[in-house]
Amino acid sequence: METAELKKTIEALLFISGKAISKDRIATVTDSRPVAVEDAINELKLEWNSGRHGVFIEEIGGGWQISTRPECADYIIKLYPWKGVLRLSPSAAEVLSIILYKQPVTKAQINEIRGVDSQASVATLLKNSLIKYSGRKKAPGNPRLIRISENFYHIFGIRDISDIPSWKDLAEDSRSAEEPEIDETAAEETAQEDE
Amino acid sequence: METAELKKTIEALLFISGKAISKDRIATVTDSRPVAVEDAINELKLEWNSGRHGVFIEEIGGGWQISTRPECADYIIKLYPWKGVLRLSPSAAEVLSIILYKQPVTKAQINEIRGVDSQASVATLLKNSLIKYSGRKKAPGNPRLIRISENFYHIFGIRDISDIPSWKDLAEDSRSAEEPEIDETAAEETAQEDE
Amino acid sequence: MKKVVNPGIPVGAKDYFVKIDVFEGPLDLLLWLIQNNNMDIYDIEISKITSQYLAFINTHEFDIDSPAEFLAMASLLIRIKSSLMLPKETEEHQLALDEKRALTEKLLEWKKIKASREILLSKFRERKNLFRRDEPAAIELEKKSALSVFELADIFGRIIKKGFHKFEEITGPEIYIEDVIKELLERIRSGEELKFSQLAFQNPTKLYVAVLVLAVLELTNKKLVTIKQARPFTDIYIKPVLSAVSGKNITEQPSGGESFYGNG
Repeated sequence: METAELKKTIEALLFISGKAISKDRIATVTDSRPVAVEDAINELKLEWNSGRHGVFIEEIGGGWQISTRPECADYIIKLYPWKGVLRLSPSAAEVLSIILYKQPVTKAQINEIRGVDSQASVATLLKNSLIKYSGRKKAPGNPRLIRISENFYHIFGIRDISDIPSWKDLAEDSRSAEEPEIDETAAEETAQEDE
Repeated sequence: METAELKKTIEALLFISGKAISKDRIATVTDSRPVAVEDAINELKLEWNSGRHGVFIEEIGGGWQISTRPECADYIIKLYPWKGVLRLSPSAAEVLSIILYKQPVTKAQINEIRGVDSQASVATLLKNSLIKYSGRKKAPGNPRLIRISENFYHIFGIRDISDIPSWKDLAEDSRSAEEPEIDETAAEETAQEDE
Repeated sequence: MKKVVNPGIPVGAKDYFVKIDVFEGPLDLLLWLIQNNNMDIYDIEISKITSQYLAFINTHEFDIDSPAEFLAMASLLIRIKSSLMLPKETEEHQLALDEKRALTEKLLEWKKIKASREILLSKFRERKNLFRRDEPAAIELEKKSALSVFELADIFGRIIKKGFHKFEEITGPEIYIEDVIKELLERIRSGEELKFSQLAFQNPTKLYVAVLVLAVLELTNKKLVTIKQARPFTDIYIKPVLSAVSGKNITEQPSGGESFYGNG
């Protein structure tokens, strides 16, 4: 296949795939030598990766894929809210708030504060890397201690620890306000987060 | 949003989606006026649709999508063999026509119009997402109602309902040809039924 | 697709051997017969059509996909034909006229469906080589929480206000010097040389940097690391003291106690 045709074909394959395709796979499908595929992709990169486009060709795990530019992420999330949003169930949010303000805590302490078993919520939060186990409490049974993880800061968009409000100040505010402003509806419909 | 940024964003949105996105949806997501979206897409079309690329932007079912060029078809089928399996038998096309013009219809109504049982064709069309069940008829047995689905527009390359002759214009008989009156209202009604 | 040859019924001389697709159903056959006879669809000659229809299904019973439907049509035609032979005043004759009109309606509708079928089939052929992706692309976006930290604070505030629990002083989020020391030790265990700027960058907050300084000083004090700076305002390098690091000191909690630094 001559270069221009190969380039066209690779564009079509990458667009239709939406995920990474290996060089060998492209070579097999297009009946070309891997070297030719690589050359064609390098030429395509020159065209697509200028920053003028909303998508670019990226090498991922030994293959290539088309990715969207980071500056377009906000619009993609608006188009597919489930793609980049972590939604927590009300109980997971409760557990997270306890860990945030009481860390380090044990699971037993969380259960005691909430009055219900929090195992499922802790598992969800761990899975999403919002919290981590770190160290053990010097107490009978040496229970594991739970803390907020670094990822928490990214997910909640906090730059600085001083961005975390003092719950006391908010509690003062909400005493004067009629109702604490919590988006119950958003939390309720979303027991677990989407992929 | 200025034009260059809007163009980039639309590229990213079209790539991510795969399926057609309507002008209004793009306008909402990008917080732009529909006119600006249309202008940006026209500019993108000039860049993309030259034939130099393996993909192009096309209008489908009232929205825009990225499609691969026909000359790349063989390679796409080699990569994704299932993409090439859709066959449309004359009887399936017939059933589809009935649904297109009579929607929403029940299976019984389709059988009645064709004079034969259409179960197999309905099943094939459903499997290929050309039609969908949507609601139930308020009638004895509450039969399910069938409609054309979004994929229909893509498979047949229909930009909007005006690409299809109105019911009245279909196979005009010699007798009614004497009064060639186009029933605008009928076409509009059909347009509204489609989504 | 099965092909059948014109069954030899009397037709215009123009198409003696007409190859046609096998009839989809009785309406298909009926329409074909009407067109072959150049008959007005609005005024079907029932007796002529009925005999041709019956002749066809008699000779092609094995080609027919759904015989029940073809037979139902046959009996309808026979009924209309015989009722129309009765005097015009009879109820049966009037009923047959209605049925004949209804049949015309169905045939007209059928013609339209067939026309649409042809349009769809040709559009389908035109586009059979065009593809798109039907699913959204698999991309990784960094996840953002739907909840804000303010909402988290509020949730916590409400838990506290329930009043079941007496808390000792709540100080807010904390960074423990033990944690930082432990992390530093883990990283230098491999003999890695750490740059202070790199460490500070992973959590660029005043509090963390302050604790980091304390942690590094603590480790220096314990002779577990050495620190080096080429000249003022350049980066500080933290190097393991290898003999000490490989010793068992490293796995112990370096400094115990409840020393922590919080924003409360």
